[in-house]
Amino acid sequence: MSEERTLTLGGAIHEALHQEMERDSTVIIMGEDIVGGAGSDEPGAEDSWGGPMGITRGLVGKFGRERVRDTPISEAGFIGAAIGAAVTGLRPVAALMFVDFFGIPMDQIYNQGAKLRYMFGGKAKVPVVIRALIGAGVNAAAQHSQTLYSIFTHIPGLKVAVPSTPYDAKGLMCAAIRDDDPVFFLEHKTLLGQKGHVPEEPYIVPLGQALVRREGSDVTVVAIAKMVEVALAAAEELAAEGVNVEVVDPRTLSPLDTRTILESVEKTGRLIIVDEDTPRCSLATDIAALAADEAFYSLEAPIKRVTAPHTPVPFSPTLEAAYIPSKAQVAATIREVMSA
Amino acid sequence: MSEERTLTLGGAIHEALHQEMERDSTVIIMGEDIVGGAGSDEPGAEDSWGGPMGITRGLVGKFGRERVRDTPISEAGFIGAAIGAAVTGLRPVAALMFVDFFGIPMDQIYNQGAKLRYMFGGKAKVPVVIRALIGAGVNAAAQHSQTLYSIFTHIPGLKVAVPSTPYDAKGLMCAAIRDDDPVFFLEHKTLLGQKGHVPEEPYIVPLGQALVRREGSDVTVVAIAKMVEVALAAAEELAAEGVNVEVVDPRTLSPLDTRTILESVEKTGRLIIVDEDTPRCSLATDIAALAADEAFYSLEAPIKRVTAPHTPVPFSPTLEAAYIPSKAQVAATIREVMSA
Amino acid sequence: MDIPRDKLLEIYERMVTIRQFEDRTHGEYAAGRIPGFVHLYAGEEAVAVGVCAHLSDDDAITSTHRGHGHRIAKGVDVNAMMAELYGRATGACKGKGGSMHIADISRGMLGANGIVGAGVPLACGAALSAQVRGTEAVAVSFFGDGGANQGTFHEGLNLAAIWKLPVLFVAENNGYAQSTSVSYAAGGADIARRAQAYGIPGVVADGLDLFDVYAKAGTAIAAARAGDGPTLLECKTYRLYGHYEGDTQGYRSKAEIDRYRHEHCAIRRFRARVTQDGLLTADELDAIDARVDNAIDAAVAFAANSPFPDPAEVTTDVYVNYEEEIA
Amino acid sequence: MDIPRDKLLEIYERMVTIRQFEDRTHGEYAAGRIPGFVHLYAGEEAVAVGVCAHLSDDDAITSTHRGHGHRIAKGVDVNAMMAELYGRATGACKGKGGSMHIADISRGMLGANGIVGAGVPLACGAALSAQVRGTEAVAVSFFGDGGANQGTFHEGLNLAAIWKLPVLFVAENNGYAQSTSVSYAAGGADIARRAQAYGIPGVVADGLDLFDVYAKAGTAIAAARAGDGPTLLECKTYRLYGHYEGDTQGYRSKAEIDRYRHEHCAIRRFRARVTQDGLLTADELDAIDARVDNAIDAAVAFAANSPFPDPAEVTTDVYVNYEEEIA
Ligand SMILES: Cc1ncc(C[n+]2csc(CCOP(=O)(O)OP(=O)(O)O)c2C)c(N)n1
Ligand SMILES: Cc1ncc(C[n+]2csc(CCOP(=O)(O)OP(=O)(O)O)c2C)c(N)n1
Ligand SMILES: [Mg+2]
Ligand SMILES: [Mg+2]
Repeated sequence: MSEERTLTLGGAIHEALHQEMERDSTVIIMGEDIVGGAGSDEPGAEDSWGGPMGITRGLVGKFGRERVRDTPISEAGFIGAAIGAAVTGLRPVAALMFVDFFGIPMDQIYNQGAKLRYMFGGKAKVPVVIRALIGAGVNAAAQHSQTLYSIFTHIPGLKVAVPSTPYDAKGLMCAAIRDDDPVFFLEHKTLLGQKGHVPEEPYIVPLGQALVRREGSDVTVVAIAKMVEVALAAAEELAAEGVNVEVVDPRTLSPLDTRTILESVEKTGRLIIVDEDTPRCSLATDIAALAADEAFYSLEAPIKRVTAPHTPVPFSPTLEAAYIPSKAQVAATIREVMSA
Repeated sequence: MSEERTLTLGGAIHEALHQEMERDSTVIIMGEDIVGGAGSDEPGAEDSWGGPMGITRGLVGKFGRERVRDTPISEAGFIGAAIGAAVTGLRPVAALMFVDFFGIPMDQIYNQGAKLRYMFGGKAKVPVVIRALIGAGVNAAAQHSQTLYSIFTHIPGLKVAVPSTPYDAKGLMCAAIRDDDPVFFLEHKTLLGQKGHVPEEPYIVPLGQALVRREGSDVTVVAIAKMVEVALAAAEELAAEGVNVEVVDPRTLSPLDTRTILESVEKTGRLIIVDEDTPRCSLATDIAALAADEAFYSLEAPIKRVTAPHTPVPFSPTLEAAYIPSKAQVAATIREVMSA
Repeated sequence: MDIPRDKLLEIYERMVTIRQFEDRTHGEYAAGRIPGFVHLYAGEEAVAVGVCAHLSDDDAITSTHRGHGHRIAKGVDVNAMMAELYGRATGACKGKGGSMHIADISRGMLGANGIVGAGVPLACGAALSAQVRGTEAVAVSFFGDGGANQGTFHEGLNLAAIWKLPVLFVAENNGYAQSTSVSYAAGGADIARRAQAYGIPGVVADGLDLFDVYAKAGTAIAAARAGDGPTLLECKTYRLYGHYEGDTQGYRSKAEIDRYRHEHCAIRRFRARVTQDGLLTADELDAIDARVDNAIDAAVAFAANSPFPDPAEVTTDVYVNYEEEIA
Repeated sequence: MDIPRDKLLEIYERMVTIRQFEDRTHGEYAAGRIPGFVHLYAGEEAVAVGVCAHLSDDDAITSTHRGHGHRIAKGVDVNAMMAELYGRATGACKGKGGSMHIADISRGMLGANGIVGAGVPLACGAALSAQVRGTEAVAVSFFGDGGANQGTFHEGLNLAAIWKLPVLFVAENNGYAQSTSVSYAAGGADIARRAQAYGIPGVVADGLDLFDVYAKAGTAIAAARAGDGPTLLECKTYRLYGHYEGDTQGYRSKAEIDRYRHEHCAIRRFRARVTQDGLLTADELDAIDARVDNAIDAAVAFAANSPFPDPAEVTTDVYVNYEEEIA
């Protein structure tokens, strides 16, 4: 029966937060309007927002305003406070809303949160989760559409999770909250409404384990977040042409499950990375470099990257469609490496 | 005669700032203590600091406090102001002091400065230069020793210059100031005192042109900033063993002169990238991915990266020495790819 | 501060243009013809117009996510604006920016901004530019009550104070940041009082009264032009629509909204005052209403009939110059 | 506020320990035995000690680049501190942090900080933790006059104000940020007045007078513990050494420094007061001087005789757990 239980990806995150807060009283959540209606006397004002996409709605009723905190618009202040709280006994989950806002609290995140443990010789732990929306696809333009996970992956001391299914979203969120290191938890805004099987009981998807979403023998396509479904669709198209595509979903970018990726490339001899982030110094280059070193002798074709262009995200639908890596681009690239 | 004229790298930057300010009255410079002694009545207080490493000392006497501005410790405020000034007719050069502080003004840099032109449909230009010290080697620990250029290279709309010689420092600074786009100008703190030939008259080293620092036929080593001298030293060592190493210095990371790099790899068939930045989603992976795609059929060995480890920069001399890529590591890696 | 007749007419036309532009955008959005995130300025017209009435094209403003009003007040063309909302090639930003990023540098409009608080340092920069270049220009930064809790507010005000920059900081206090009341999010009494921290004047204006905003902004801008440095002007105002188009507004009552839409409406108050005082006639004002109505009709038609940008445009305008083309 | 005798002795010992630690560090640095960047706290002892005298290990503090004094005041072991400055494996952070990053979480010392202003939000977080967990703990954030111009100051104070966090913000106004006078860099009068912006108390203390700091910090900390929220306490003080070791200090006169080293010296003033008031005897104080002298000698010897960390340690302590090992 539990096989049939489905939730949206957003619902899966809500459930993980709910269950972890129930399990552990040191888990708190905070962010701008994650409850909503703060300071209003209007009946029904409370919980009138519920955070980005309403994901946290309902938690205040259960856990109260002490543990479910609306914050002022002060990203450096409240993310820094979440980090300070993490060092002193809480497990805060702080919502940055859009990942594009990272430039405001970045010092707190990367110079403080990510480094305290190392700088203090291992004598601190920083169990904080930072949630943020990523991705293009809703015409939200240059400051509300980026992915940016390449930057967080670059930073030692951070971990980065990018679920592509409701199942993984719940399991990775449980893992992130229980993890003793700072974790960036990135939610692709076009995936939040996607439904999928989610067991009711809490469970863990370990940080650092990729999943082969589709087995194949001819070419490996590593795809991240929203791009997993784009890659799977392209794989279906190619199957009709007799090409057997393997699709690997890293699920976490730091730690990266290099073994699963390398084993796949060793098997197929061909590698394409599909990444919605911009191309320079990105996950796409990271995974390409990995294979060009450690799977070099297995490679039968150039390693190709299908990414966004080196541009900000444009607003207009026609431009945004040209910006986001498409099934057609992925399919064409698969054909290209197959004929190499 | 002018062949013999030498300056330190820091002196070359000073000269470029001086000459550009003389040439163009819209060039201003700003930063914390770039003059020094602000607000003091003490005789001789003025210019008592002169910015990081004293590089800007002397400019206030020539150009006055209007154009040479000490700022409060407010990196988001004054870097944002530099960007706002750049959009409205000035060409500010703002000193961030240590690049490690980027997390404070990052929103102004990447969401504003780097994107205004694009978001406004090409109807703005943002001729701002942001100077910052990079690099380990002086036991300045985790918050004053990073390189971080991989992050700026990742961002569309930014340009990134990383001179490794006094000659390039002057020419790239002149180019950066005259450029109509935002440029990150990164000064490796252990190179500032290095001397080299610098012509007196102003000149340009174009953004986007790599230089082959040493010609060779067996293996290409791409090295950045301080790593250029490490790579050259390793190349000398290998020369004695009969291995002919070509050393390529990109000089700017964005734009990246991909042609020079690819031509070198096509010639040598082997590629190593030496990069002081941390390894994930870095310039090292960026250049490796480039070659694994576009020079794939020339490659005779795995592409290797010699980088800092995925850790913050440690303080203690013994640890910092283990952190920074060394000549020995580079030499060993060259031997490894030569025997591959 | 007496306002000349011509100026009064212009002020009214701008206020009504904003209101009608926003009412129409509301409808177009609901009809699915405008994509993305849209935040409407209706209700706050007296602030943008009362302040910008003192500015010329040489003066710069920075705006917010709720920027349509500032742009119209600064004289940006409504056709280009509506086309931009529609994502068309004829838009103010060729369709690249959308509602949150409309700019017109030629008119000193340095852009709406999707990042709360980000315009404050940029405005300081425009003021710095004027100061260094020795022009008479000033800069104005508009931001919300929520924006006043950002670090950039603090840093910008301090910088402007110590450098005596010719800048006016306008806090548009509409009571809410998204669903959060200013009473919850901001410590202290009025936002204007935060000016004292930097030793600069802090002034509160009734942001629903054009005449009050006009007078107080005028004094502050004149001081800035005279080299006397910055002012923080807090305008108490109200937004008539939700935070963004789609907001269900459970955090405030319909009665409250209605009160502002009717009794406290800035446009009604302006009309009442100018007609009572015999400054303008109802007929004159009605004629403006009709003209604006036509102009907005035309803007919508212009937008709807404009082509979408060519997909190849995605890679242009990233840099002024870049040796390699962008992949 | 009367201070018990035992407490007075402890206070004196901590002040002298700071002074001697710094004097000795100055010499060790000059002799080339300490690498990296070092900022000395000598002169400001009354601030750290006067505040931390009210704290237990359950209370948290955040510190600055100039953090040796805060650490000693919070009871961190001087051997481990000196070994850390020396970069040795026995250091408080195993040699990984150095002067700018010494911490001792077990004593509530959440670290020095190389980033100006960064400790303010972290302290708010420690206070939030105490509030949520329902303990009686408070947090204290120390920062400089320069740090008060950072956005984090504004955001942290506002957050603490609206949440009534049990936190004390201590602005150590030593007149300079590097070479820049506070009179140039900070708009407004006293930094303490910035508290009004958030509706919290702002208090000025004579940072060279232990008793004044002790009394005012005591009141503020008691209020925080009682749930009455945060206070901003500005302590006017002075640093006796340069900004960093190596600073040539052209921005201030030798006469000014000498005045503070002699007439206004916080330690001399303390001695004079306690002996005049008959609270402690000169002999008792001299005995402490001698004991501290030995302790610092021992710390230097401990540091100098400790091994450097094994280079393999470079890749440990990045994560609590990470499936793949770090290359
Ligand atoms: C840095 C940043 N944080 C959060 C947001 C999301 N956001 C957009 S508008 C808004 C509320 C702004 O409130 P206020 O400043 O009062 O302006 P108003 O919407 O009331 O005009 C928020 C939180 C954002 N765009 N940027
Ligand atoms: C974010 C940041 N900006 C600049 C610096 C460089 N810096 C280190 S200490 C300092 C001056 C700090 O002055 P203040 O806050 O008054 O503290 P003090 O040194 O006087 O104790 C500066 C500018 C830094 N470390 N971090
Ligand atoms: Mg508001
Ligand atoms: Mg100071």
